[in-house]
Amino acid sequence: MYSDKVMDHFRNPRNVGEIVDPDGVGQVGNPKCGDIMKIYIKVENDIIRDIRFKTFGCASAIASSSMATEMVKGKPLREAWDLSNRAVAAALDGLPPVKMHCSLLAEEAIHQAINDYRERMGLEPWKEGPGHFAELEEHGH
Amino acid sequence: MYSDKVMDHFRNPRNVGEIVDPDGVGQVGNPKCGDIMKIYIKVENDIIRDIRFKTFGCASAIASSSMATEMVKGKPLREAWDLSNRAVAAALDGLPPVKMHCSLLAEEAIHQAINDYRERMGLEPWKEGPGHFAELEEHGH
Amino acid sequence: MIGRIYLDNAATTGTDTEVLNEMLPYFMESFGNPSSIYSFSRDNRIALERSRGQVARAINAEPAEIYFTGGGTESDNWALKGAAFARRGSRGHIITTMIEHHAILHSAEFLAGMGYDVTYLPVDEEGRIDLKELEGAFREDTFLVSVMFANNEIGTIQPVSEIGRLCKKRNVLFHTDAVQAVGHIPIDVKAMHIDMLSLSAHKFHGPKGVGALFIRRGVKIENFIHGGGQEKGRRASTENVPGIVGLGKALEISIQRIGTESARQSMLRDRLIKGILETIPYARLNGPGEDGRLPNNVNFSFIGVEGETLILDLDEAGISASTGSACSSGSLDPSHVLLAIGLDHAHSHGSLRMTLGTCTSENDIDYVLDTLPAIISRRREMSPLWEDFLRNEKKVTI
Amino acid sequence: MIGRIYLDNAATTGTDTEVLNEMLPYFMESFGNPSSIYSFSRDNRIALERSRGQVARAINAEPAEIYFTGGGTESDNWALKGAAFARRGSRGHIITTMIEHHAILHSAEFLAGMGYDVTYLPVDEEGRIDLKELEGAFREDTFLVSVMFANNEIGTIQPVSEIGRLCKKRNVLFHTDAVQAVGHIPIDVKAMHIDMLSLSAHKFHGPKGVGALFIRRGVKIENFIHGGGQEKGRRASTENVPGIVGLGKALEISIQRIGTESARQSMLRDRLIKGILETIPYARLNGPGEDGRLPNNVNFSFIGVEGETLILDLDEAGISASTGSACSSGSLDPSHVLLAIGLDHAHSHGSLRMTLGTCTSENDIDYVLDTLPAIISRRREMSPLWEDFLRNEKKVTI
Ligand SMILES: Cc1ncc(COP(=O)(O)O)c(C=O)c1O
Ligand SMILES: Cc1ncc(COP(=O)(O)O)c(C=O)c1O
Repeated sequence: MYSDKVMDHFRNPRNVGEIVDPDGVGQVGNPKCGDIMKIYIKVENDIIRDIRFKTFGCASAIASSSMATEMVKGKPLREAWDLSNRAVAAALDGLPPVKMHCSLLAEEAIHQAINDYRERMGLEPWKEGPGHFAELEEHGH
Repeated sequence: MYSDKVMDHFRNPRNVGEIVDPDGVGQVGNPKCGDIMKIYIKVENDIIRDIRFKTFGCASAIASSSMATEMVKGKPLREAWDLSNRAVAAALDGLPPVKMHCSLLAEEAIHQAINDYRERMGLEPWKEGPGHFAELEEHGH
Repeated sequence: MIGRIYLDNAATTGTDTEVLNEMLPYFMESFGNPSSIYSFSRDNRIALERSRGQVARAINAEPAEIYFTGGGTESDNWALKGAAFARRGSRGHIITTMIEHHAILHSAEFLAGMGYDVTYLPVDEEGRIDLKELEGAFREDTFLVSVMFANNEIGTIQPVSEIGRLCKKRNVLFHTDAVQAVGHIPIDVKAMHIDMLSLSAHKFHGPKGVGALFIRRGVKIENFIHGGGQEKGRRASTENVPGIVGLGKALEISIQRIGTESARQSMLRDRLIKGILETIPYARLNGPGEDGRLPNNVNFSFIGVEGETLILDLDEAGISASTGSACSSGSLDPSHVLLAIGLDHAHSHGSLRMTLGTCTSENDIDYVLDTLPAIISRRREMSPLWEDFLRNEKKVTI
Repeated sequence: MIGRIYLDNAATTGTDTEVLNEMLPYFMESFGNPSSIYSFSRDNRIALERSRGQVARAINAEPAEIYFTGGGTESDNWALKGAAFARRGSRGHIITTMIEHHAILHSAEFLAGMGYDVTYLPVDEEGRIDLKELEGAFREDTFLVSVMFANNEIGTIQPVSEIGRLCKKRNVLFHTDAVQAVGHIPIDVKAMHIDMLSLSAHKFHGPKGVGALFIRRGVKIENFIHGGGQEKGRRASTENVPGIVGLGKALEISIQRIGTESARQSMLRDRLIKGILETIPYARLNGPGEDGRLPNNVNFSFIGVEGETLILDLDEAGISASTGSACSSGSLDPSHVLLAIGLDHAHSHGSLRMTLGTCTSENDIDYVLDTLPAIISRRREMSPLWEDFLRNEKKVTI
């Protein structure tokens, strides 16, 4: 059912825990769907220096959280924002179709944490969807 | 499915064949039902001296013919007339429910042969059902 | 007589040793529920999918298009009722034939009782439908055509590709009951434009009580057995893993030897047919001659002899054969198939079906040819029907 | 860890050696079609009837009232749809419960889609229906009540005799899905006024893919699988002789040991329940306490831990268990049974079902009690839901 990568990240999740004094926090999901994901980030120079998560949910939710945090750790915020759920799933060697929403949860939680950070910084939150690319482009040039 | 008695009478039917110069002949059934039974009798002093049959039909039709002819051979006509299909089936140690009609065929063929004989003799044919008992009673007293 | 000669392979076959050996581990060692997520059930899930692949390859389908069922009858019921009930409120029209297996006929009757219209196509004297008749039978509201691939009594193979083409042109679902064909003659659901196909494991040396329905991707039919989410939510019930494994393996083996076996059995079939025609007067071959007939099917009527007596006499001689279809042998009705090809009742009641298999040898055929004529003539001698028949024949020939 | 500890006996069981040995001759030696009339099939017919007798004795029915099917799901489908379709034109009303197996629920939904009315009775916090509610639910046109004998998730045993009495008084058919009960707790269809009863062989160490429906003599329901004349014309398809033989034998064995096994398993069950309640904080037992619960069923919710993670962690520790019902484990929905007994979603998603069997030992239970607490606390530590729960608990308890 699950790939070895999923099972590895489920059994030994990386970056589990909390950050006592985080720069940003994101929480998505609810008990009704059976998944809740909470992500803490520590940011320095627009770079994610540390990241921790807590997840209630199935194996793929936990593995997606673990993999996603690995993938954005040490990355600039805008790169982290661009991490797609498909990339997370691919890095896990795939997820069963019914479980794809779990990887989406990780993407959303990271977005929330980043925007929570931006808001604390007094910055305009980035927008979901293709809209945010425009702004990223601006930054890029 | 079939009792040993049925199989014995099916495999080695008694009284098979024709009588060249019969005193009575009865034929019942038709190809549509899948059973045809033809019975020849030779009568002396109201007693069935000889009886032969030919039967097209399933194992129970053949076995019923064989058993019925055995049971009426040497018997007075009125006793032969009274042979019921249940008695034939019982003598065969029973027939499957769907095959009970085969024993009825034997009863009917014997009745026809007897009435054929009576008509040739210029006698009133006996009637099916309880009606004929009345006449038998008369004879008896 | 050398052992028992089993000539009823169309009724059922024994499970191959190799097939049974594949099944055995799934009864006691690897018995987990395939829907369970723990590792103990992993082997079972893999075994299920392997079998699905084996079935798919055998008929040129995709694995995802194969749904396992409890047998050929269930597959037939599902195809008809599933297509009918998928229409919800609106009824509609089904085309089938007069010579289908009872699994189709009685499902169709059930639907007719619910307000669906059913057309039963007639067949010619060899048991084949007329494509023109089929074309003429289509209506605005025809949603399903169900024509069997090959007939279980007389072995007639239908023009399946042509039927498929006609249905495709009209956008009407085409189901075929291929229970007698799968594993015996080549089938290609893609090339033949088949939308649904029924098969049953015990007809090709797999176990009883397991079958499959091929449902082309995109074809929407209502579920038949409602319940849990097995078979991608389309056929509920804990999967019969040993049975499904046996089905796949048996079909794989059958397909491997399909060329040699169908040639070998056709040869034996023709030898048996020729031998009977030569030695038994007034033997009537039912179904087509050499062409368009299942390689393993021989069916004769012997006027004047009733079918059951034949079976029992052959049984005493060590030969297992059948009359009409196995499941109707308890009934008094003559075969609906033989009536449909135009036989009178006398001939319909006197049919003998011998269906060859992988174990049938030339010796077996010779033994039958040595044994059968005496049985026929003995029973004919005590048959008033034979007497009448001969009398009429003489009248006619004078 | 000593081998694998299998605690998912409600999902399926392995086939007993003794049972498999009884089945084996019917695959290869005695493989004839039981409907065939030649002597080769005689053993098969006898074997079928022997099994029918074994099943009948197990539930105090007559052999002629037992019809073999392809499993518990088919039996459930047949009972509901057969009773519904027997009414022909007129629809009508069915009463069932909110905690039935999907085989019943989805069949009922299918019928609802066809215009039948269905009432789903609620249950109390232990999963039992209220007889008063049942009485109040009857309508003029109620023709069927279907209430499961014992629940597959939480083990609740329903007041079957009382339900039977109520139905009898009103002349309404009473069907019970006894798939989890047969072979585990005593059943008497006569004393309990049961009209139809579903059972499935693989739940009591018989093979998968075979079951039975008890239909009281005189009860007229429409056929479900239409076709040949098998099972006295009521359930078509070539009989799965090895499977049916296995069903009968497995049930005979289960009934022989039902007293000792149910006592032994109840004892282990209570030990497991007690141990969990003592060692794991905020463990919630789902279903009734000791009384009115299947001897082999244990079901807990651990707030803060999702079910699938539990199953996989236990799997790594060598324990096979389940969450919700096996067949819905691929789905994302929380158990409808747990919601029906009033659990919130957080608890419903965190259930663990352990179902004991004849092979379960005291050592197994102790091993689970040694293993489970650490798994729960590790997963809770990484759960934001647990964090929230504790925070609220503290607020509440302050
Ligand atoms: C043509 C055909 N269709 C359907 C069936 C039914 O298959 P099963 O008996 O496996 O349900 C059979 C055989 O009995 C058959 O020959
Ligand atoms: C209560 C109940 N009913 C019906 C079924 C269905 O039985 P089967 O999977 O054998 O079709 C099950 C088990 O899956 C069950 O537990």
